[in-house]
Amino acid sequence: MSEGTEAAPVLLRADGVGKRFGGFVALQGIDITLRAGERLGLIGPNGSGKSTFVNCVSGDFAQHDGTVALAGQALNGLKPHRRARLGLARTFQLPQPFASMSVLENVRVPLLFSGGAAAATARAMGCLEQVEMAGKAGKLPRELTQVEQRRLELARAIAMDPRLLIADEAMAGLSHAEVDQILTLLRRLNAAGTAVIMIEHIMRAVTEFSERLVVFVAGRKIADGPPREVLALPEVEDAYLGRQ
Amino acid sequence: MHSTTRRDLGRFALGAAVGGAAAGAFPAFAQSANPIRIGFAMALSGGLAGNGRATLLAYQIWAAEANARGGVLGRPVQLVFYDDQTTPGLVPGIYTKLMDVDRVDIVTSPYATAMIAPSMPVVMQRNMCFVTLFGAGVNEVFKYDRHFNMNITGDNMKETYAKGYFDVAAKLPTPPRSAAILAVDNEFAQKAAESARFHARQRGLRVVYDRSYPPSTVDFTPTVRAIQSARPDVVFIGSYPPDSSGILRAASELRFNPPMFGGGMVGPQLAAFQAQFGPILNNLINWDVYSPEPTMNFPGVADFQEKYRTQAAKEQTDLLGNYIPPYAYAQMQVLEQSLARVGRVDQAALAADMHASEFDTIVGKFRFSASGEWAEPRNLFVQFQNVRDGDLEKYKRPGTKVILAPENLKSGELRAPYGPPGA
Amino acid sequence: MDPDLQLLLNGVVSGLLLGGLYAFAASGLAMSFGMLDIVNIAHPALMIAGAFSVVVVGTALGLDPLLVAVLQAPLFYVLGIGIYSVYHHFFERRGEEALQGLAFFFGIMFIIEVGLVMAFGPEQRFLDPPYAFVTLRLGEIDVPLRMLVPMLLAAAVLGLLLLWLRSSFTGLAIGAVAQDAEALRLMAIDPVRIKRLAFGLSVALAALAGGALVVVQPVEPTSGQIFIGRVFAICIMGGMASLPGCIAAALLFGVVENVTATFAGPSWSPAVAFGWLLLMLAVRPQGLFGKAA
Amino acid sequence: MSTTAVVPATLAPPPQGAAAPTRHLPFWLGAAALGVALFVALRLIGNEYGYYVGYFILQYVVLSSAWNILGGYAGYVNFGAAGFMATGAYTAIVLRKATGLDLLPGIVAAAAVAGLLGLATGYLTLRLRGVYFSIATLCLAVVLHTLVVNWDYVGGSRGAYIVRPREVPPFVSYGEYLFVVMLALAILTVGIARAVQHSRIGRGLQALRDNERAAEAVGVPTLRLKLVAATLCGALMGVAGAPLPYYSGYLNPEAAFGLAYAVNAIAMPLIGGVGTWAGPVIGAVVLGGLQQAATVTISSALNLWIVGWMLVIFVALAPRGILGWFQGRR
Repeated sequence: MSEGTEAAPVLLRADGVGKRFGGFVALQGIDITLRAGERLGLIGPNGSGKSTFVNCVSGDFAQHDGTVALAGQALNGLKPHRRARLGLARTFQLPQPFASMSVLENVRVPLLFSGGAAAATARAMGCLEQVEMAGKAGKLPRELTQVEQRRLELARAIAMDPRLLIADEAMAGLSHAEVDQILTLLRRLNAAGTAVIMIEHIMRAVTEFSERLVVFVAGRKIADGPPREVLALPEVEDAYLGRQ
Repeated sequence: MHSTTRRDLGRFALGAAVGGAAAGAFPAFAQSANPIRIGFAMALSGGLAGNGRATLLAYQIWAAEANARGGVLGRPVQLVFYDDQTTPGLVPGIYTKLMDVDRVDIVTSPYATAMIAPSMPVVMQRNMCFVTLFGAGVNEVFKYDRHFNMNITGDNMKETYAKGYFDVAAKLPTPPRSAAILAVDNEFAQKAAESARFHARQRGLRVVYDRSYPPSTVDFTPTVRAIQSARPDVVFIGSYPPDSSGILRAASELRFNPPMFGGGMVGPQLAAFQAQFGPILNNLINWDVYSPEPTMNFPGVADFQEKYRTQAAKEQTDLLGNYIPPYAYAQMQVLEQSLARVGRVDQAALAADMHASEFDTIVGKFRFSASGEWAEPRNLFVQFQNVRDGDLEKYKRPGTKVILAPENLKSGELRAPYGPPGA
Repeated sequence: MDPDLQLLLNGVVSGLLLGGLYAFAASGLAMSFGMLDIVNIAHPALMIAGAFSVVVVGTALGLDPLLVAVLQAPLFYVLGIGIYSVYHHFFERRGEEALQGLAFFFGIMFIIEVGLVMAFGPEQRFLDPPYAFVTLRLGEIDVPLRMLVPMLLAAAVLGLLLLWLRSSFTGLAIGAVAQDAEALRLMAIDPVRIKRLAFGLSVALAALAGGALVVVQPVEPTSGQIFIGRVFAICIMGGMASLPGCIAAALLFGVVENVTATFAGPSWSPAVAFGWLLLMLAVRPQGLFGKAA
Repeated sequence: MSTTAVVPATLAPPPQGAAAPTRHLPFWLGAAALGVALFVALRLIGNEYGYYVGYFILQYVVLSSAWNILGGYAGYVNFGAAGFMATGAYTAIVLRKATGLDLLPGIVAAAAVAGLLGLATGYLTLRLRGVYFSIATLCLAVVLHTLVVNWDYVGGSRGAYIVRPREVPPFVSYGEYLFVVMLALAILTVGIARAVQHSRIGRGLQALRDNERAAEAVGVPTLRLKLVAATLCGALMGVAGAPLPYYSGYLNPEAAFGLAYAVNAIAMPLIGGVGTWAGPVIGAVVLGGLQQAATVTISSALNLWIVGWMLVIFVALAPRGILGWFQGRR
């Protein structure tokens, strides 16, 4: 798939993104460019600013330094739901389903608010089929297993017909086989044209999946390139893999 | 627990469906032939319940006496009443029920203006003769010609209410030149303050402080200090029980001793208040409706109070019964006397009789004016004298709440300034 | 002295004393609402329940109200533990604290208020210790012992509480439970046990504040309604989880109320105080002393 | 009598299936038929008391349905129901005093003013955690109370009188007229609440109640939905209050801002079952009927005590309210 990406237009452009909490600098001077359909892995130790970056992009933090643009449109100042409708979907570290709604209803919500409310039920079923959850449509989220909850999150993201999906540790706590299932789903989604940013601690998954790897350490980007090259960099090994 | 609730629920729903079953006072009489049923709502819980319960006790004493005498018009008397919870929203419903479901012969009012007003439209709709208790100018708006109000304030509260207070002020050793007015935000106190303003202006007193306060006020120290710093000669306060105590406390703590202090405070009339404050009340000059002074020893009032006091503790009401109870009893006497003259339950005839006749009750003789208020207002201003402690016995005898105004009931001399002797 | 200045000075002093009472009343709430995230709107009602119990016991035994308040505090601690256990069992555990839990405390508030009316009648109750009628005079400033003595108790109790929260292991754990219950679990501390203890303390504080209230003024079953808006306002202004912030906000609230009452007239003081809160919620929701998010 | 008549009827509409299309016409026809049936039944009974009991309960149907739109659907607890209701009541009084316009225009104006108030409060606080909104509404009631008390034009603390006509032509009495007005308002309010619940807005509110952040992330405009709900909730609460001065002929701040309204607005939906339109209706009929019955039977503070216990027991043991019993576990 890499042959298409060279020519693909820029989808996400982050310029000098930074975020401070009081006096603490969580994130500083992040520049990242992502092309349409690209698969980017974002890694870094705990507290390196990965989730902070995601929250700046998704709009969960209303104020931050720098600019973020999706397909040429500036996102700064837009609320998360506006960004969502522009084609930016995300999943959460801990699955965040709508607890009082059935699985099907969960997936109908984004459809109802993305313009075409017509035939929302049928389209929601379609999304559930894509993540192989159609059989669980009538269940409540609390009746699902963990991997099923992850799938539900993905189905809800798929329902938004996103141009970019940010998967924030979508595989944490899953078994080897389950990780593979989720990876398959993500690849399928990517094949359909959605760019994916994967934030992950499971190195196997992230190196297997990504075309490109970005490394954060202490709120700064220290590397950006093909996975094998990036992982070979001494500073990455040093900082991230914790060489004594 | 759960099933109990459901069962209760069913029982109450049944209660609503049966409806007619009254929470009457004297079940014994409910069986007897054709009683005269007197219906009313009364504040037995909520903010006005203190006076509401005392009123009910007075009614019950009257009903027991009337029945012992063989009833009214030869028929036993039965009281049919519901608790209005001091919630005006419940009042119209209760009165409709009294008149349309319970089909009482006579309706009387709940206690005080805020509860009386919502009962008026319903009562007027059915053209019932309506004797109310301690309303304040309710009929100024409704202009209902079958409305009669048992309250000494009379027709023109603005011009008459505070007159006595300022008459007394005129007798101060040094003629007063300035006045301060403080009143709680409620209808009675505001009318009282309006009257005080009127009289202060008429007598050329400069009003140096004139403000209202909300009923939720916690600390009165800053307010009383602001009054103190304005240096008024005469202080007129319109307040309700919780605030009255806060104001008196603050005045005592700040050693605020103006020549005259008091006015239209509600609270110092009540036994619990007198027990708590004891000597702090000394030289307070306050509006009142009754004091056991020789000038007010109307026939029957002593007997009534004796009966009342034997039952008050058990009923958890005011121990002395010096405030509302005699008037509540007299309210029933008005009905009794009018019924006796008319000879039948005829609302129009009763109203006509009440307009025409003079009544002789345990609170004295009086007539009603065209609008149904007392034709001659009788606002008392009493001064607390010789109070050394919180013991209540002295309030049963003359000499503690000395009447200074009006002139015809006067029973003692003014002492000034306000505050404990020697302060 | 200039009379206006004197008024202002006295307004400030009486406001500080009043604020001390508010701080006492609000500090328990700062624990339950601020630190534990339990929206206990029955807090003022519990305070009044404490006040009534002080009046009844104090009158029967002829004891000083503040002494009774201190003696009975353990009982209210136990009551608080009971309430929290019910709350935890039915609401917190189920994750239904937001709506149902709020309604639960609303119901508790109502049950206490009406229960007091049924038990004691609607009228006000009082129990005046002898010093309630003494006023100190410091220059131009009056300090009634009726206000001062309860404030001293408040200062002592809140001081001890603050010290305990900052130095003891359990106290630190209470502070931590607000931040991160997970971290506690890692430290092998049961957050539920900590919350139960802290909630018990908050109810004991409510009852102590009730004892102070008895000295300040007579109480009625519905007196809590006067405080409910104020204590929540103070808690929010103080930045929720901060006890010193809560105390500072309470003192400020008392001063604003009394200075307004002195100069603009008492009828505007609640509107000024609560309008201030509304404004605050709009522009600085983290509170006067809270950290910016 | 009316209390027993209403209960089974409100249960009549079948519970909606999860994704079944919402049918509006049968509801409106059914509601209208129920309304007419109630009216005819009371007319036949011919007892004025029935109208007052009916009015009492129906005002709570309006109030608790309105509360439920924000509180039940979206999970934002409004403690200031009495404040909004009083806003409606005083708007009707002002309109009457200023222009002489009667009850019906008063209701429209009340909806507008209280709706704006809801919008403003929501705008100030709905960006924050839910509990801030709750406390803001608590304070709002205090501020409004103070304003009314200090506002002489509406009588301040002395209260305002409205001398109502003895009857309004086609109706046998003013009580019947008020009842019919309130009945229409109740049907309208329940209909609106139901339409909201089944609309996209209702689904969005439910989503943000469950998880506000996730709702935003999937494109739900949470703030806008909350503002719509707060406006609607305020407006309908104002509507519930507008006839109050006509009902009692006199209104003072104490009565308008009565605690009972705030308590019942919360207790009724919770006891009936939050989150669905039928819950508050059931809660209002049961609890309102119970209170009215207790007023004329037990007739003491015990009456209110029962409400408190019912609330506590229900939220603890039946968190989904009475409605939860009938729907079973889902």
